[in-house]
Amino acid sequence: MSIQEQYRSRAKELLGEGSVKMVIGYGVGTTATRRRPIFITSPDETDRLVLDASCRTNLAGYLLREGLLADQKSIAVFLLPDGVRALNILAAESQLATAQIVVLGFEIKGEEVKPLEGTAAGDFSAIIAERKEQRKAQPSHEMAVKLEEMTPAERFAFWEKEFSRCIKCYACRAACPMCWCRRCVVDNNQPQWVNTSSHTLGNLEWNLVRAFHLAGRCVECGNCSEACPVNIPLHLLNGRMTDEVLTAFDHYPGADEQQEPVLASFRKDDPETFIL
Amino acid sequence: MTDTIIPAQNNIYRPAVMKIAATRNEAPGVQTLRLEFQDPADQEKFAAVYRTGMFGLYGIYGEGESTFCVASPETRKDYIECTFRQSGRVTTALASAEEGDLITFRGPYGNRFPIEEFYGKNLLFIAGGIALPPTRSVIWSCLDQRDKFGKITIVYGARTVADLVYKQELDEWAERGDVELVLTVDPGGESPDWKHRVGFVPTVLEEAAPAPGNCIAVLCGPPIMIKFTLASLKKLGFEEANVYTTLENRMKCGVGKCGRCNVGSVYVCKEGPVFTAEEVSAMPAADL
Amino acid sequence: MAKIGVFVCHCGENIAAKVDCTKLVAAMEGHPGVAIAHEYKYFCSEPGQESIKKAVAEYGLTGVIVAACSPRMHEATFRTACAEAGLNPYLCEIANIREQCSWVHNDGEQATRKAIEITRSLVEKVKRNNELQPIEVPVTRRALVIGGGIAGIQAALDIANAGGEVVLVEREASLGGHMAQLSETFPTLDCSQCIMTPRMVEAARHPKIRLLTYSEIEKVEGFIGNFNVTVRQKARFVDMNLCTGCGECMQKCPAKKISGEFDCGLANRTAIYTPFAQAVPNKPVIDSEHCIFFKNGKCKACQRVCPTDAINFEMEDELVELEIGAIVVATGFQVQNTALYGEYGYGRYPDVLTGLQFERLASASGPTGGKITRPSDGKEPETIVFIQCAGSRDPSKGIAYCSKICCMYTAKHAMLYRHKNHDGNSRIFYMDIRAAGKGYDEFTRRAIEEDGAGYVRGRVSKLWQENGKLMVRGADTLLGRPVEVAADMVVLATAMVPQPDSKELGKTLGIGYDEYGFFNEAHLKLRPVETATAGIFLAGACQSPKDIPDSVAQASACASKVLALFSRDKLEREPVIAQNNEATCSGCWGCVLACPYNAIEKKDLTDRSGNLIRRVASVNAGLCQGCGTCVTFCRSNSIDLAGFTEKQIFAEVMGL
Amino acid sequence: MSEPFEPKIVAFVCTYCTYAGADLAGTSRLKYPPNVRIVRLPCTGRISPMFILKAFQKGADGVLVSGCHPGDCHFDHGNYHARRRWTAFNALLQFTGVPEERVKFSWISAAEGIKFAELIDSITEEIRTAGPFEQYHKLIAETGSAASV
Amino acid sequence: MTKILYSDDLTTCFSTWRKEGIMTFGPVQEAGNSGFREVQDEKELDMNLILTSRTLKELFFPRTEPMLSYSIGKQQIETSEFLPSEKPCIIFGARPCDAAGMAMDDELFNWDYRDEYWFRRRSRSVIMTIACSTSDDFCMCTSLGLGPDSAKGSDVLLRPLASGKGWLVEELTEKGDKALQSIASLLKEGTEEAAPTAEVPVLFDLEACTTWLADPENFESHFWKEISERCIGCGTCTYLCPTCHCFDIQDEGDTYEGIRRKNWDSCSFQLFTMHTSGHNPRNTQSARWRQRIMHKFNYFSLKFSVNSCTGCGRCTRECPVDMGVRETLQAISTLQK
Repeated sequence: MSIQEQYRSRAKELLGEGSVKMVIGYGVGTTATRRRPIFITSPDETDRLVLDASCRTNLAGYLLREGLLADQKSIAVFLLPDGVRALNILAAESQLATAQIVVLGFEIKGEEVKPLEGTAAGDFSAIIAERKEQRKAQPSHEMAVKLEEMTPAERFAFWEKEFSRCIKCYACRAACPMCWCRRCVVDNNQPQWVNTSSHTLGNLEWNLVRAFHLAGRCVECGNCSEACPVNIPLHLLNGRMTDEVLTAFDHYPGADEQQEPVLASFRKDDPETFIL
Repeated sequence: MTDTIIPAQNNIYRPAVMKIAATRNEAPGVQTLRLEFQDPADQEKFAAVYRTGMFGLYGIYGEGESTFCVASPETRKDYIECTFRQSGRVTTALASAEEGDLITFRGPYGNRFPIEEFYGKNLLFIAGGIALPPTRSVIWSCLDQRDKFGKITIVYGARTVADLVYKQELDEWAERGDVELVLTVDPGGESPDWKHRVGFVPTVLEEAAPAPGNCIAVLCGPPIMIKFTLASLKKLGFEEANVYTTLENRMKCGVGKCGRCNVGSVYVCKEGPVFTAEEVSAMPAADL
Repeated sequence: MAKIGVFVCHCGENIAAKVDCTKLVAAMEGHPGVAIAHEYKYFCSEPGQESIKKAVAEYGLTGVIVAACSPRMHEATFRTACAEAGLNPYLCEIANIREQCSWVHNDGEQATRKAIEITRSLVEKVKRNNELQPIEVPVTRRALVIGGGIAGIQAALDIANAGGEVVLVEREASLGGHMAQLSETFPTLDCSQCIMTPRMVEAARHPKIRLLTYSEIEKVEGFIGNFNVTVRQKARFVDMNLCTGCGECMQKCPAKKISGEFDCGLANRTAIYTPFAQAVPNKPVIDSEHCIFFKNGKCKACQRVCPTDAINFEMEDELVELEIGAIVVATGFQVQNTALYGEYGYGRYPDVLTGLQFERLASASGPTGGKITRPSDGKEPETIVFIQCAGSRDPSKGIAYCSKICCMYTAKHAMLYRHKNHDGNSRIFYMDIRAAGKGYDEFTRRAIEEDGAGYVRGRVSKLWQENGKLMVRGADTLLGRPVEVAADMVVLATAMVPQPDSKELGKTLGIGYDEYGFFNEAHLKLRPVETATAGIFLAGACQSPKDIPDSVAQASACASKVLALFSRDKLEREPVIAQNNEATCSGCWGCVLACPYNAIEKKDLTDRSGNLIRRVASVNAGLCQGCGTCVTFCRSNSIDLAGFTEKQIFAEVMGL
Repeated sequence: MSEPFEPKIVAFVCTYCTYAGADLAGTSRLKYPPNVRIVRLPCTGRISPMFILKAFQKGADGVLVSGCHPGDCHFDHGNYHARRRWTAFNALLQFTGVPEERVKFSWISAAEGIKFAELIDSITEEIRTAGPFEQYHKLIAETGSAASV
Repeated sequence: MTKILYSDDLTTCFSTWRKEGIMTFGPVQEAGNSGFREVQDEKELDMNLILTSRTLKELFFPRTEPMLSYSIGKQQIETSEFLPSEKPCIIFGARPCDAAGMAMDDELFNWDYRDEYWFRRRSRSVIMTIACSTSDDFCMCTSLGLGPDSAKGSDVLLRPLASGKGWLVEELTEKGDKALQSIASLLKEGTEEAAPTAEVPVLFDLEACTTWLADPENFESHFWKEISERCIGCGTCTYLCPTCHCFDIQDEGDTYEGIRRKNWDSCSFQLFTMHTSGHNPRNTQSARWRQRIMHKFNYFSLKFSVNSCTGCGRCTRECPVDMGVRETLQAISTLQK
């Protein structure tokens, strides 16, 4: 049985026995390689589910749809390991209870899709721990290396150009499973900390604040870069933040659902080389 | 490539500057400002255009603009009065403005109450809470030419006695003799010396039972009150076509461009804010 | 727009000499929202304050800026003045144009420009200030006094005698502190123990005082009127209820050669011991570090002889939780480690002593019964050299301050020596004689004139042993020639230093301390016994070197502060606290985690029928101290800090 | 000849340590350049990264953020939280090309008037040497023009 | 006999215009993203794009635009205006769908009260559109009653030559004609054939859709929730739409002076219609998606007798969750049958 079939029947089973009220997964999209999120509530519809190497979107954010989890019923969701990490953070930040979530975990290696053992968020701790080590060992993004080698003025110029394209559609925010604030800081107009206009200054402010707010929370799922209609390399910013919290505080975002937010906790011996 | 700055004669986004001639606290968080144009040309333009029911965008540079009705009547056009509740960024700034300060004004925009069509008819004004200002504009427009109308009844209610706005004018109307004023507060909102009604507006209205014949009703209030009061009016025999109300949607431009205020195909800023209940019924209820 | 009044203070010449105040006033007058701008020589003076009050009323001001000295000086003064004029005090802000402007810049023009910008940005801030109402909190009428020396005992007794409850915590096994070690005290030469011991007993027996000896402060939480203090009562291994203080155990204890702390190493003690004969409580403790049982698992001699079975080797430290309204810190001092002065040979030569050791020698209750003899051979010294400022006033050794008491006690030592040994010679090397105090100068004079104290103005450069004598070489700077004295004993007037762990205690209490570890008072002149943390007061040498009269005076001052606090049912606290916007809060609890005071609680939002809608953060106004750490964490800007709101700071920065 | 460049520096400091340290510099009559404007906050924990960005928007050439030494925070651990935030935000600023000399962080206690004065001296000099923060100033200037026809 | 502009002459063509003080604009690709901006010469242009990622509307309705500047003094307010100059502009290489969008938005911005900012930019600009000879999976102009060579909104239409060496030139408006006069010498007469236009399949029955949408019964249909369930409410579709014109007015600056700006806004955003009271007429994502579709295919045409969708396909092409006008109208079109 193909992995897609396995997961379809799994979903059918879950819906059929009533253990979940909905399965959030992937369906066919407008073109052959496009996948779109779908919401299945009946066991008869599970054959609409698709699982292949094009299923890359992190679906965790849909779990926070207003009222979706309010009835305490369970929901199954297709998640890559990064998605499970996102789920852990959502739980750690009290946005949901993992007990309500059935994880249909999978990973993509090259073009191959592999199933992941487990159903609860906590079942994936081994693979997440493994990912943490991989992340530590992982060489920086090629562009990030180039950036680090530049002079500050060159780096500034690079980002100035990238940010100058930002149209402030906030697709990055909308696509991000971690952007669930009831009111985003940019929507607070008393005071208006972040300039809402999409001039480069306002864009710089927005993108810095977003990256900062994601420091230690970004699971690097790629939703934002993917959503950005003007191709700003947001993953570089978020990746840099992840590097920092990993090296400075040994914090791997979403390691487990008890993890304390890195910026709301501290150690007395945190490094501080830059402080005069 | 910077654009050169060329002043335009008709830049619709350029506001006029107005001076606050007086401020008045109406109720907790509710204030009235009396404004005077600084440039006589602006005053002239306003006087030429303004009719009761129209609204304006009141602004403070650095904070923005906020939309509310012109609460003074078309019969008194040498100033503008506006009444607002402090809630967002602009109204907070406006609320902290003092007499003598300058603010900005764009407008007047929108449609109006067809007051000529009310000539010879009885008038029933019904308002709730902070929605008295638009009604008040019509009330004064009519009282300033009192002989053109029949019986005038005003039913006004607020949550508590403190929340009643234009308290001085309420006294004035009560004393005039040619207006029937029914005041009410929600149960629990009365003060020990409250001598008027206690109860919700629709109930009080039904008890007052104004006759629907040859009568125009002007109804302003929060959506929930409008809903129940309309039902009461229907019960009393009023036809929707004879009931006028105003919609208070969010606006930014005020001139039909920015895309915020429409309910269905109706742009409230251009086709409103004054509508008959009949027109409102035709709008998609879900978008109201 | 607001109606702000700007009041520019000249501070005499302090500000006006550098900042062109008239220009500053003119700049402010032209600023939107500023109704009036005035200048005056001293706004903090009575007429100055009156003029502010008058302006508030006359112009209907909605905010006040006083451009003057640091808000740490006079913010309270001006806020009170505003309040008296009917303006909410929190609508008044201070622009610091003295400490941070006129005093630190040379160029008048630049200083003026800076003063304008500072003032302008605060005008923008104050426009967004809100009226705040003080927060009322209840007061627990129980004081904690830390330290059972003379200062602590005095404070405890004063408070208790006025009816307040006191918990007196002493880390040693007995009350007494340093004063109990002294022989006779200057300038009256009354016996220290004779005046000290009765006070110790009084404190121990006082019905309002709970005594916790052999105890240390473990944790302090809460705030003025409402502290929660945890005290660690160290295991004494002697049951205080059973022990009668008969002393049998001390007789039998085989570990006898432990250097006694009380006698500064001049005598030994046992492992089970009371620090001194008049100890209060007069019940022993077991020093587990030296006890043979604790070292080898065998002995228990004390347990065998104890007639009341009071010895308990199983005893463990106990944590005592206390609810406290005010804290008096009276932790005293230590004598500086003399190793710092290798040239004086302390430790190398047994007859080089510290002043405190000399006190023990001279004390009737001391190891020699008050006879002044050399530790090395028990002989009476014929010549004693006293070296003053051994450590003090020597920045090169890290202590720049004067230890204040050494001049007096050295004079006293010379006197006591002569009283006990009429032929004795004393030579005192000194820098200056500092004898300011009632009867002090007369006292030193007497030492010189009547008791033959030989003062040599100069420093000692070298000290060595030769033919059984301690050779002291120094300079007589008055005569301008070197001096060499052959002495039998040398006494060092070592510096008074803070307790070695004072900084840790400072952190536990949340009070400031200086570079040495002496605790910081709120204001050296005007609030000398308060700390910057409300409800915590300082008495005695923990704040700076002090003699007994000063320590006692300060202790009584603390007591009066505490009693003033206890005279009220409720306290008013600064309303600078966090507030949460429940509408925008997502309940992520980052603030809960970040709050140092556990002041943020989780609150259920329910609909009309009581169903849970969601949970949001809610600030406990009693616990919040107003640091604002939560505000910065809050990504959605839901939590804000009254007095330093996001709007205020935004305006302040954008107004720069 | 044009006027020599005088940098604009904004300092965000906690009231208990660095503000008091700055006061001490004043009472000790130490001298330092008049380029710094101090914004007083209760604690470093209250200092948000947004403050830094807004200071730059107001044309600051440099920003100083300073508070109590670790362990000395009047509010117990506000500065430990602040330190983590700064670590992250500082990394972000550097990654986006805000030069290291433009944003400085320090611990200055109430007793360190001298350190305060010396630090202001040295950062003023450093920024004076680096010159105005032209790259940021350009972004500010651009807000006054439309990126279009 | 038709006029031909050869690619080889473009350099001269641009330099001629610029010498005359005309600003030249065209499609440019940068960092994998494309849009229109001012170019000094034709070499900066990317003529191979089927369609730029961002639309032509940015040139007339910038995503952020200073409208007024103000300075506040004591008892005085000074206002000055930023208004586009009258310096002529030529936009070379627009696509028919984008150009058509400008014509649609003319209706709105000139409706009753004229928006000077839009109007001035439009008045001074000449749009030279290149007909499409290729299309991609998302193009759907033909479904909207337009096509790869529609002239709507253009001042000049250029049809690519079959040889690929230039374009057949058709002037459509007086403005267009004027722009061509200055390069008259470069326009060669010839008989070369134009390349065939792209074949863009018709995906839905527009009339069936508008009929369904016009029926008030369908306003509260379940359809809306189902079709938009995965919508994440980002503004991508609206910001990349050539006709979406919603905007916000924001003041920015410090305490003393600042700029009042017109910024793009989107009906997809929850806060777009939120009253300060907290009441929100379009409180759900499905209501907002319905608004967008209704506005394009019902409200706009009721007001201006034209739909406001050009079939450029960007909404579908760029949607992070694969939604778009195309899916919705295809679904409605199926419902109708």
